[in-house]
Amino acid sequence: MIDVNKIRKDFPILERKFNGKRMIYLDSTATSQKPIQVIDAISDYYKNYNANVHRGIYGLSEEATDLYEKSRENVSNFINSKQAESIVFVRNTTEALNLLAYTLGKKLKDGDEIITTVMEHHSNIVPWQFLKEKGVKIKYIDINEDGTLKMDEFNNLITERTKIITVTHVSNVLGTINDIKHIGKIAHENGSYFIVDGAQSVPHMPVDVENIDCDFLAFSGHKMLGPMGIGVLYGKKEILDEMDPFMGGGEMINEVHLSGATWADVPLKFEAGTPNVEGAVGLSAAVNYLKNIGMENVREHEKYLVNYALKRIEEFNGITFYGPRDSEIRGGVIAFNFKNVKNEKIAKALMDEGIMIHPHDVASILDINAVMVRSGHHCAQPLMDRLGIPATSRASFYIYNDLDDIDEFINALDNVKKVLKL
Amino acid sequence: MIDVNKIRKDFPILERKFNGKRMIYLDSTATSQKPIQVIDAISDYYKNYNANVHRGIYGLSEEATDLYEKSRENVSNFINSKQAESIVFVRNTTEALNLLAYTLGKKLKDGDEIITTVMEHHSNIVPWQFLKEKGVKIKYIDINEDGTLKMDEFNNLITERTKIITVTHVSNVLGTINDIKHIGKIAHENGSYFIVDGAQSVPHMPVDVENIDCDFLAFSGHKMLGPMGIGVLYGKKEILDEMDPFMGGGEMINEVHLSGATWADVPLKFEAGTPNVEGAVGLSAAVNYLKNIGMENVREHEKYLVNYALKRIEEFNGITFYGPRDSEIRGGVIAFNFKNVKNEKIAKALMDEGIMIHPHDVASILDINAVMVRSGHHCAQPLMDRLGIPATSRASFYIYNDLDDIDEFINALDNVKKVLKL
Amino acid sequence: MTYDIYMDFILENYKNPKNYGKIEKPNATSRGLNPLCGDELEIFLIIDKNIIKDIKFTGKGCAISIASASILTEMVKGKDLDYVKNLKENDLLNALGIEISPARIKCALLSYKTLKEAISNIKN
Amino acid sequence: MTYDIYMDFILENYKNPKNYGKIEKPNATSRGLNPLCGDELEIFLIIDKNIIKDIKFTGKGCAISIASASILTEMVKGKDLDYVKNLKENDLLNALGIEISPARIKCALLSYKTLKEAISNIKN
Ligand SMILES: Cc1ncc(COP(=O)(O)O)c(C=O)c1O
Ligand SMILES: Cc1ncc(COP(=O)(O)O)c(C=O)c1O
Repeated sequence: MIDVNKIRKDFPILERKFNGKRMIYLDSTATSQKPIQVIDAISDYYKNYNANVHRGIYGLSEEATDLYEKSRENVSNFINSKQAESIVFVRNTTEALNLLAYTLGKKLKDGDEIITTVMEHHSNIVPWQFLKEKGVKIKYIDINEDGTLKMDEFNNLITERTKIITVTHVSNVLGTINDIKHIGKIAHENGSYFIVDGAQSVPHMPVDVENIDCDFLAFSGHKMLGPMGIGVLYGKKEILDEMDPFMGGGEMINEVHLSGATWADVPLKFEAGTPNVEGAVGLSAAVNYLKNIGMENVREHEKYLVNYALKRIEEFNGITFYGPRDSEIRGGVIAFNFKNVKNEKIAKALMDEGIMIHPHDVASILDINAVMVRSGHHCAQPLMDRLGIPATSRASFYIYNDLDDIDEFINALDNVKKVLKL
Repeated sequence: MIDVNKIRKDFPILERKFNGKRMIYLDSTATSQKPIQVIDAISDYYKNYNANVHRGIYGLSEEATDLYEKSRENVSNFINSKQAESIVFVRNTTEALNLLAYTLGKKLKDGDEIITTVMEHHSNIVPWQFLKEKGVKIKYIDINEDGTLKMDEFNNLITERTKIITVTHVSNVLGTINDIKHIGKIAHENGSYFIVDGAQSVPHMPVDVENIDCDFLAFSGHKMLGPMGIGVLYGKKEILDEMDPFMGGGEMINEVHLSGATWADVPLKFEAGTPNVEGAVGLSAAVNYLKNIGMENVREHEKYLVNYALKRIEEFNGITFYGPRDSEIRGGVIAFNFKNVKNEKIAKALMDEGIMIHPHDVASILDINAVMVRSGHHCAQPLMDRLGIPATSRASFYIYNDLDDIDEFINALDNVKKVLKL
Repeated sequence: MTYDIYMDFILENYKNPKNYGKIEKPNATSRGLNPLCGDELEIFLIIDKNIIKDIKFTGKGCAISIASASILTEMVKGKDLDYVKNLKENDLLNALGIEISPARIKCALLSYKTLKEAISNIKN
Repeated sequence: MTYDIYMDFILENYKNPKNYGKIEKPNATSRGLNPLCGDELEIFLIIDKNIIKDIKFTGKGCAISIASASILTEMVKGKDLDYVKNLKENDLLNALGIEISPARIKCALLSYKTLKEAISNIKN
């Protein structure tokens, strides 16, 4: 099992106190905190190795290039990709998905279809909605009451015009772990590209692109202990090879003349401009940290936490959570609302939504206890629409959280009612 | 004047030795080194303030948001932009220019024209060449023998179909400082957008967007002492307001529903996904460092260095440099080649180019003396074509360089001939 | 962050907001939205000879946004339009009597923005 | 980085490359490009009954790429095609006898790549 006390010592920020209280960080789904190993890797890079890469002949630039490409290999191994060339460094999941929407989207025609789901993050909806302008149709798979996908709908909605199926591996609100291997089979039998949004899976469980057999996988460094400003698009090499570039500029060309240009090989074809070497080096340090713990252990730990948290929430009077109860198909994230508070003196204003305390007030009051949760639509408004609520509060867990944190969280929930005098 | 010895102490990497020799870093045009103040700002951010921004209610997220937005204001002031909303954080100059090529480009029609120059970096050529597909024509302003732009050609090439004029402020090869204020007037009289590539000016001289009156200015953090992975697109607010977004996802929306989405206000409209808060904070620390020195002083220092270096090069037997001799219109960058070496035993292979020693060999041999220069086409192949050469070596200067560095550089040039036994 | 923003004055205005409800035939109205959290507010006005004869609001939102709508509508009821036009954001924040953190400022000012919008398009 | 890559053997092959020039009617030829620096190399071959009867190259490039082309063409002249097919990158690097840094490896292997390309499309 994971030794949380040992791990916490690696995260300087967790020593901060708020209102004299130990900080309880329950917002890793938004962004994770960083271990000193990652922070030091960044400093070390700038103190000893910084240079522009690829075109430099001098030794320092070779060292920087080497660090950058070794980071690529490390990330490649981490998701069991067969070639480092499959790893394109981007800024974040959002850029990775936009890259795909722009490049794959360019080839789509009036009447072509994309299938996605109602539980997607805006990053996996809005870029595809851009394509509506040219007549591309977007179909959304609905969810069951327990927050799992209606898997039958894939076969109902898919047609020969379905060129792309793009699905999140883990929902950042419901926590649902989707059966992407199965969805991938449906996609490939139909000859559709299969894209996986791995923003909430790669940081939290073993992810094996060979096993999933996805064509593309997108994820963000900052959600997996790495720095901000670095993310990854994995793509099958033979598909990347055939694709047009996204952005133009330095590094991504073979030759440029006034008359036109030809492209470099993948992955450089997709990495226009000076790359974020620091980010790649930092991400690689994060990968090493996670490998050291073992992704199986990370997953087990979060299962354990989410089980305990759901049990405590169920015991708590008046809280509803969203998504599956079964931790086998649920990641370490719990979106919830206060409902059915036994008090007549409740704000009329929320009654019609069946929510008794607005998530903003929940987050504000939890913060008084140094318990940090997110509140809002979590960039998943279509899912909020589907659930018929304007917003939720959300607690999420990572390797530095333990049962104590959950107890503090539950205590703070009690305080919400006290502060609001309910 | 600048106290280089004091400044150098702030740059840990400069303490490194190569082959027992002090490192002479002459490649700041590719990327600058980082002072400890920037490195520490990054560590400090992760050790104390890291959180996702904008949508967080808890105090830590407010602190991170505050740091991010204060960084935006600081960058805004640095280039004398009237509103912080004019500052869009991107990855680098390349992304800024691609953002413009995609969004402004979308409105262009068959037969519309863009004017740029033969001295541009690939980042200001390739994104515009993408638009040729839809019939957009690109016209290139030529250069004079001294490496200045043929300013008359603007009036010759401009037509009512010219929608965009995009020009580099300072050439990364010739060093030429273009009269962009004048070019801006020509653009605006014609009703064309005026874009300035500030990658090589903002780090090295005072740049005032109000005075230049450009519509857009693009630059990179990593070239101005800041971290990699952060760059800036400045845009006039009223133009940004009217533009379509570039990437879709979190942060950049107002509302998203299955039927479609509406956009957030600028600058968030252009910042899809989790932003690089670390990058913004690091860039802000870099801006503070530069402000402390004073951009007038940075410029004066580089003028002084380039004057001395050109004098030494002129005295040196057999070296040609490219670009203006007058340091008033030249930044701190010198691209050069060995020519006319008085030796019959020279590689036949290069004779026809008039270059006697290949820039790769120059860079390799300088590196033996720990003198780090770049060699190649410097992402400016059209300019290489125009100059009729395959490549150059390039030395460039910044605040941590001094006359000693230039002397070492010249000594190392002497060594090139020795090593090659010429 | 302290408990101060949930002092009794705010909680009362949240739980039993003043002027909560609709006006059937308003001659000024506007709908405000806080997209970050999905808060919605609708304000209805009856204006007669430059005087705000009646004002009501409906909507859903957090304690801060509902309380602020309650307090704001009380402030302006019976006043003339110049009073509203001169009203500054800070006047409302002062009336709330609490210190609002940056993250909650949008909640606190949603009613203010919606009211300003409403009186900018008055029907006769 | 040391001076070693510019040892005499390399310099000689750079300054007076073997097999430098064109062949008028080659039955195999290829043009190689090192886009990072603009180096260009063209290789011309006369192949008869599987034997490389003649080989020449022209081009412009750095000391390493020119020397390597000189050395490589010497290595394969008179050999049969199987020899070339079995030739590994390391065989050429060993023949150069210097330690090549990653940044220069493309220079050192340009001739190798170009030769392999040439013999993959032999005309009769
Ligand atoms: C003039 C100019 N424009 C654009 C760029 C591209 O900058 P980046 O690679 O940071 O996007 C450079 C960098 O070399 C440059 O010198
Ligand atoms: C499922 C999912 N997809 C995509 C994203 C977007 O990630 P980023 O903001 O790093 O681009 C997130 C982040 O919240 C997410 O949870």
